[in-house]
Amino acid sequence: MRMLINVPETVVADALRGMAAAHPELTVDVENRLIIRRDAPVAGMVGLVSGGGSGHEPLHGGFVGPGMLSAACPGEVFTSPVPDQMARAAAAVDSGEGVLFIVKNYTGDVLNFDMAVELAEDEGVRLAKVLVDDDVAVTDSLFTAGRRGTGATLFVEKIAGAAAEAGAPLERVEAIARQVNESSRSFGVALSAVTTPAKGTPTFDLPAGELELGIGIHGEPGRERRPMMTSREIADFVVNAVLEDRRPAGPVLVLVNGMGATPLLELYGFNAEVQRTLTERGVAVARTLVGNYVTSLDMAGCSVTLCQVDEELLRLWDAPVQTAALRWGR
Amino acid sequence: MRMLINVPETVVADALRGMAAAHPELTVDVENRLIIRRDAPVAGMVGLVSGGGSGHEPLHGGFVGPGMLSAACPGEVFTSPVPDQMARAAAAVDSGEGVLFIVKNYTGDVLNFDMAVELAEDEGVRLAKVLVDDDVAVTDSLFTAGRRGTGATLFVEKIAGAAAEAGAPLERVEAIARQVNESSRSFGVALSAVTTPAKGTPTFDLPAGELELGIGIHGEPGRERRPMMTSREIADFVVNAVLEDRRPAGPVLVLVNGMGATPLLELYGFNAEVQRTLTERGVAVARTLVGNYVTSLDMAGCSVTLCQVDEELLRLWDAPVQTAALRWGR
Amino acid sequence: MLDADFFRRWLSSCAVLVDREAEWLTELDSAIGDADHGSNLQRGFAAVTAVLEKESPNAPGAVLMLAGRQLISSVGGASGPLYGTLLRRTGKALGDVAEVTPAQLAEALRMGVAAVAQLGGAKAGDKTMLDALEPAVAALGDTTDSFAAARDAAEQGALATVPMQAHKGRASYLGERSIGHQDPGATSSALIVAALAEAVA
Amino acid sequence: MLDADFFRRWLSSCAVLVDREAEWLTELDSAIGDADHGSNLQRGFAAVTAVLEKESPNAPGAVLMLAGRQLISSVGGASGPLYGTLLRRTGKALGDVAEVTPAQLAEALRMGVAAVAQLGGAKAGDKTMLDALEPAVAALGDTTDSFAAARDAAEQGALATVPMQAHKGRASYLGERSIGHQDPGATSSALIVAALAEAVA
Ligand SMILES: Nc1ncnc2c1ncn2[C@@H]1O[C@H](COP(=O)(O)OP(=O)(O)O)[C@@H](O)[C@H]1O
Ligand SMILES: Nc1ncnc2c1ncn2[C@@H]1O[C@H](COP(=O)(O)OP(=O)(O)O)[C@@H](O)[C@H]1O
Ligand SMILES: [Mg+2]
Ligand SMILES: [Mg+2]
Ligand SMILES: [Mg+2]
Ligand SMILES: [Mg+2]
Repeated sequence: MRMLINVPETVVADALRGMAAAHPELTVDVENRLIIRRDAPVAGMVGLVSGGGSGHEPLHGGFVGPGMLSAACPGEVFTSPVPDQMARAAAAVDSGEGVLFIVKNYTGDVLNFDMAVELAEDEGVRLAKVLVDDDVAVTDSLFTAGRRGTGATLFVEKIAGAAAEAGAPLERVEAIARQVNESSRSFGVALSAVTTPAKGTPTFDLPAGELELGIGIHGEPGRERRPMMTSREIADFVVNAVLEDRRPAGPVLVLVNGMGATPLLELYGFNAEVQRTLTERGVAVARTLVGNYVTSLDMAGCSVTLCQVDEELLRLWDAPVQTAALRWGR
Repeated sequence: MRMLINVPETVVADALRGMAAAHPELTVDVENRLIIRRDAPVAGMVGLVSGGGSGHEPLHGGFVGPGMLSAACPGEVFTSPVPDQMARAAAAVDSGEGVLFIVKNYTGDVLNFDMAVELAEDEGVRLAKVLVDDDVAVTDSLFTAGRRGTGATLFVEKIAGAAAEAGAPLERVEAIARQVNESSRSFGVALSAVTTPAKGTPTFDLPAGELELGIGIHGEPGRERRPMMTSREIADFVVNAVLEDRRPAGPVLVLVNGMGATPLLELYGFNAEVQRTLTERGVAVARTLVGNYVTSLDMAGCSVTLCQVDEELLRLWDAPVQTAALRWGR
Repeated sequence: MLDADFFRRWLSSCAVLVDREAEWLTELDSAIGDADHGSNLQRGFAAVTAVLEKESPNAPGAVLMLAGRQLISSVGGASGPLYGTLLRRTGKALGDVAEVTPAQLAEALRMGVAAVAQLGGAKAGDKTMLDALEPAVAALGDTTDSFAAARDAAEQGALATVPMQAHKGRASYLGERSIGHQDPGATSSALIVAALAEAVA
Repeated sequence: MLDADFFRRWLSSCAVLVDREAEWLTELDSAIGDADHGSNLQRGFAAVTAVLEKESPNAPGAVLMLAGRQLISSVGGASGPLYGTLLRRTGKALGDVAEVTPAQLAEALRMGVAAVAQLGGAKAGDKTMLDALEPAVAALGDTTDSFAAARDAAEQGALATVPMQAHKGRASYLGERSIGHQDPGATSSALIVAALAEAVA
C-alpha cells in the first residue's frame, strides 16, 4: 500500500483536521463531518449544500466559501454521507431563505440526501434539490441508475453559488443549477485503476498499455477497454462522445479535469488537443479550466466536461469566488 | 506507459499550447518556451524570472502573474532550460529596474542561468540572482553540489514577487529573496518512483510497502529506504529532519506539498500530523498551504517546507497574488 | 416466541458475520462497484452493536427501529438507507409488543423488504439485495424452523445474481460487464438472513 | 592535417553514437541522476547536425564554436553548458586557420577540458565527465594514431567511475548510494572521444 495515511478508518477525520489547520477561513466540524463557510448563515442568502463520498478532493470541501458552496458533507471514501450530516448542514446555513441540495446522481447519494430532506424539513428548513447527472458514458434509461454526476458538479456549484451570493431566491438558484446540469455533459478515461485505503489494492486490474473508456469517479471499471491511445486520439474520442450526446448551440465552458495522479504537464498538453478538436468541430470556447478538481484518489486519467452557457451563466461563472480550490475575482 | 501524451518529444510544447488556451491572461510563447505576464514589462517594477526543468507543475509557469513571477522558462522534462530562454525572458520583463533570476540549486540550472546572466547583461539588463537551496536531505559541503532547491522556491517566488509588485528596488527584492531562502528548509519522501515520458518506466524501483526518505523532485532516489511508515511517523521524521537543520526562532509558513500523485485527501490528513508535531515541538505556525505545488510528475509522496517569517515577510506572503496556481487577496 | 433478546442476538450475529466476511464483500464490490460494501456494513453493524449496548429497548420493534436508525446514521452509500429502512420498517410493523411469533416476524419482514423495493425502485432480477431478500422472506413460515430455509433461499438468491446484468445501483453503469459477478448487496443480505437462523439456533 | 570536414565528421559521428547509445545513457542517468542524459545529448547533437547542414564554416575552430553554441542553446541540464563549453573553448583555441595538426587539436582539447573543469568546479575522481575527458586528452599525442589511445583511455576512465562516490552534479545527492554505478556523463564523454577516433579511420 502506497498511502500517506495512518489507518484507513481515520482518513476522513484526519483530512478534516488537516483542512481545519490549513483553512482558518472555514468552519470545519470534524466530529460531525461538516465544512461550513465561516460567515454562515448569510442573511438574505440561499444556502448551498453539497456532499458525497470522500476521495474526490478538492470536491466538495474545497469549494466551500463565498461565491460557491455554503457547506459540504464528506462521507467515507467513495461512500455517500449520512443524512444527519446534510440535515445538520442545512440547519447551519439556512438564513430563512431556504437551502439547495446539490446531489450527484448515485443511488447512495440520492437516498441519503432524500432522507436528509425529510429530516431538515421537519426542522422547518425550506429545501430544494438538484441532481447532477452529466456522464454520457452511462446510458440513461429505466434499466440503469441513470447517468452519473461527475465534472458538471463543479459548474453547478460555482454558478448556482454565484447566483445565491447575488441574492437570487431559492427557486431561481434551483432553476439555474438545473439549467447548468442540463447544459453539461462529461466523459472520462482512466489510465490506471484507483486504490482505496480500505481495500489497499487497485479496484480493477488495468495493465500498462491499456486504458478504460467511460469510467466514473469511484474506481468502477469503464464501459470498454482499449489499447493505449495518444493524447490526440483520446481528446477526439472523449469530445466526440460528449458532442454526440449533446451538441452545444452556443459557447461552452470547458473543464479538462485530472483524476488525481495525472501530472498537470500532461493535463495541459491534453487540453491543447481538446481545444484543437473543439475548434475543428466548430464549438466555441468561452472559458477553460484545467486541473485536478473532481478526482478519484490516485487514479491516472482525465475527464472532459462541456457546459453550454448563455450570457447570464457566463457572468455567474466569472463572478468572484473564494474557496480553497477555486478563487478568482472580487 | 500510462501517460496522457502524444510523443515524449512534444510534451513541453503541447503543455504550453494547452496553457495558452486556458490562460488568456498570460503571454505564452510556445516557440521560445516562455510564460510571461501579459502586462510585462511593468513600469517601475523589478522583473522576476525563474525557470527549471518541466515536470514540477504548477512550478514555475503556474506562478506567473501579478504578485509573483514576471516570467517562467520551462526546460525539457527534468532538464534545466537553456540560457537563450532566460535571456529572452529578462529582456521581455525588464522595465529598466532590473531583473532577478530565481534559480534552484542544481548544477544544470546554475550553469544555464549563469550563461543567461552573461547574455542578458550584454543586452544591457541589470541582473541579480538568488539560489534556492532548502533541501536538508542533501549535505551542503564542498564535496557535493550543495543542497537542492525544492519547496522553498514557492516561498521565494511569492514573497519576492510581492516585494517587486510593491515597487521595491532590485537590491531589496534580491535581499528579501535571499532572506526567504535562508529562512527555509525542506525534506521530502517518496511512496513511488517517477516515470518520465522519455524513459517510460519508473526511474527507480520502489516496492509497495517501502518508502524513500530524502528524495528530490527529479526522480533521483533518496538517501535511505525504509519499510512503509504511517502518516504520523512520516510527519515526525520529516519535521524532525527540518528542525534539526534549522530551529526557527519565530513563527513559520508551512508548505505541505504533494509530489503529484498523492491525493489531496491524504495530504490534508498528513497536514494534521505535521501540525500536531509542530505544536508538540513548540513551533508556532503563521500560515499553512497544502497542495501539489512543487511536483515530480506522477510521483506519490510529499515534502514539508518551513519558512521562518518576520512581520514583513508575513505581510508580503499575505499580499495579493494572481497566478494560475496561487491566488488570493486583491 | 421471539423477544427483544432474540433480536439483539440476531443483530450481534449480523455484526459478527459481516466482520468475518467484510473483505469478501468489499472484493465483490470492487469488481462491479466501488469497493466499500464490506467496510460500510462493518462500520454500520459495529455502530448498531454499540448503540444496543448503551440503550436496551425492551420491545423487538424498538430494537429493530433503533438499529435501523443507527444504520442510516452511520453507513451512508446505497446500503445504509436500504438496510436501515429494512430494519426500521420491519420494526415498525412489529409494533411495541414484548414478544412476537415467527409468523409475525415473517409478515413484518415482508413489509420491510417491500419498503426496500419501493425506496430503491428495484425489482427481482435487477441484481440487488432484493434478489436475496425476496426469496428469503418468501421462504419464511410460521415456525423458527423456516429460518434455515430462508437462509438457504437467500444464499441461492445471492448466487443467482452472478449471471444477471445489473439494472440498479452502481453496477448498472457497467452494462453487460456486470454479468458474471455476484452482487455484494445480495451477498450481505444472505449473511443477514443467515444471522437470523443463527440467532434461533 | 585536420580540416573543417574532419570536424564535421567527428560531430556527425558523435550524433550517431549518442543516438545509438541514448537509451543506455538515460538508463545510467536514471540510476544516479534524473533519467535525461541520453535524450539531452540526442537533442543536442541532432541540433548540431542540423545547424552544420545549414551553415558550413570553413575553419575547424568555427565549426566547433558553432557546434558548442548550438549545444548550449539546445541541451539544457548540466551537460549542455559543459559540453558546449568544451567545444567552444577548444574551437577558440584552434583559431581561424583552415587546417590544424593533431598536436594542435590535442593542445586545444586540453584547454577545452580545463574550461569544463573550471566551469563545473569538478576534478578527477568526482565521478563526472572529467574522469573520462582528462585521461583522454592526456593520451592524445602528435599523430592521429593517438586518437585510438585516447578512446581507450576515455573508456577506461568511464569504467573507473563505477566505484567512485559522486561529489558533483545530481549524483552527489545520493552520497554513498552513488557508488557502484557508471557515471552517465563520463560514459557519453567516452562516446565523444570514440567518435574522434572514428572520424579519422
Ligand atoms: N436501487 C437499489 N435497490 C436495491 N438495492 C440496491 C440498489 N442500489 C444498490 N443496491 C444494493 O446495494 C449494494 C451496494 O451497497 P454499497 O456498496 O454499500 O453502496 P454503494 O453502491 O453506494 O457503494 C449493491 O450490491 C446492491 O445490492
Ligand atoms: N560539476 C560538474 N562538472 C563536470 N561534469 C558534471 C558536473 N555536474 C554534472 N556533470 C556531468 O553531467 C552528467 C549529467 O548530465 P545530464 O544528465 O545531461 O544533466 P543533469 O544532471 O542536469 O540532468 C553527469 O553524469 C556528470 O558527468
Ligand atoms: Mg460507495
Ligand atoms: Mg536533467
Ligand atoms: Mg459500494
Ligand atoms: Mg540528467
